[in-house]
Amino acid sequence: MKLVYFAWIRERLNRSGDEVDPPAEVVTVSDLLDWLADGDESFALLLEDRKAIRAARDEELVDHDAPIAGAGTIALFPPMTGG
Amino acid sequence: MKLVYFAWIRERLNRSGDEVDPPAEVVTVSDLLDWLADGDESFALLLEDRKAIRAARDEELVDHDAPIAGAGTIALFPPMTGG
Amino acid sequence: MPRVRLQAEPFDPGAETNAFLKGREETGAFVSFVGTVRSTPDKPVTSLTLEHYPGMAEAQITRFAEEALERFKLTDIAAIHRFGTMKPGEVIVMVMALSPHRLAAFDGANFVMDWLKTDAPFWKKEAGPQGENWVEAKATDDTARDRWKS
Amino acid sequence: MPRVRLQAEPFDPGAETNAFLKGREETGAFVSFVGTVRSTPDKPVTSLTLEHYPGMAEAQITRFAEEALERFKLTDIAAIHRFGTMKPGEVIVMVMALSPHRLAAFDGANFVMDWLKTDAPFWKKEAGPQGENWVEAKATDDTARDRWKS
Repeated sequence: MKLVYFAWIRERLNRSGDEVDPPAEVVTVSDLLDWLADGDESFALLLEDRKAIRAARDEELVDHDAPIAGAGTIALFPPMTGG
Repeated sequence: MKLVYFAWIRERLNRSGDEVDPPAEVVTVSDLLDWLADGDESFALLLEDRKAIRAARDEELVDHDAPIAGAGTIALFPPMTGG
Repeated sequence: MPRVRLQAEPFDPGAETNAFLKGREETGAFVSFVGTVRSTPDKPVTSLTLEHYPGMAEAQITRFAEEALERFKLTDIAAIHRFGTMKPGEVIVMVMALSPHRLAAFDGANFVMDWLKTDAPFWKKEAGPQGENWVEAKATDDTARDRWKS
Repeated sequence: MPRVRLQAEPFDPGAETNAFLKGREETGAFVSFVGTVRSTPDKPVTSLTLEHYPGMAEAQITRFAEEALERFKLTDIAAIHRFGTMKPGEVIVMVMALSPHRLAAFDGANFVMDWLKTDAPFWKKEAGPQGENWVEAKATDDTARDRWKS
């Protein structure tokens, strides 16, 4: 599964994405965030304020309780500020 | 006192205005319409549907119960359709 | 001060847009409305003639523009209205509002258009295959205006 | 079909207005919104950089434009959004809506802007005398969007 990061999430992680293979018990976006924080100190700091994190699954906005099974790409980013 | 007419009021009267000197008992726009209808057949026909007549006193929209004393110009016209 | 222009000559809405936007680094939101002469297969129009009350027409639009400026705290507002005879597709009216805030810019342009439709002394006469007729005022335009009365 | 364009290059809102209005004899009401980079004495900005999620950004704006088209029975709608770095006064975004009815045209442009602000994957970074910072999302933008949920 591909992860992509934008804005200050990308900047703080100092990379624009990762290739990951989470175990079967990682079911939702929320589980994925827990799993990423467990494995990476910088993620742990970044994800302290979960409300500040938005997610898209294959380019569709999803809530944190959305399933990730079968997703090609999960994008993580702060609230959007276009227009 | 000057009267000016617009749109189909001007067309049906076949003139763009009149100079009139209504008597003292003609107090309001409504009185003025009555007085005009009394003195002129074409006005009488035109003013049958009073709701279709709008008035401006010296370039300010006014209701039919507005006084006309001291007015320089009274304009009579149908509902406006600008824009 | 709102800029209000009445003219018989056609004008270019793109050029007006760019002129209005020039040198506006301090505000971020621009809304424009453009109204054009309409002709459809159902209701073909060959030309539209706008009669107006000179002086009062400009005064009324200026009043609505000033009210919008104050009510919505706009940075600027402008309105251009044609009179005389025009063809389908030609621009009749253009209103432009500028504000630091997007909703205020939308409301400002909307407000001026709603008032202008019902309370500015213009009258439209359409010419088409069936002859000429004066356009009737629409009750929906009064309703649109009345939502700003409060 | 809505026309949605994402680009790094500047564009001319006047030219876009005229191109969009060309050959529209059958509809009478056009509304455009233009958003520009803002810099004020209180909060000076030397440049603004827009990061976006390629593909998804275009897909989201297209979705909002299609929803507006259907919901407000628009004749047409178009949106242009820049990404990359731009200077104060430059245009970031433009939305244009066309309809036979004035209120529908206003609502269409307004609707697309409200959704675009909160739900299209763009992020603004400002640069000024104090350095760089990511622009924070505003709760008022969520409120503006939520009035269309019904």
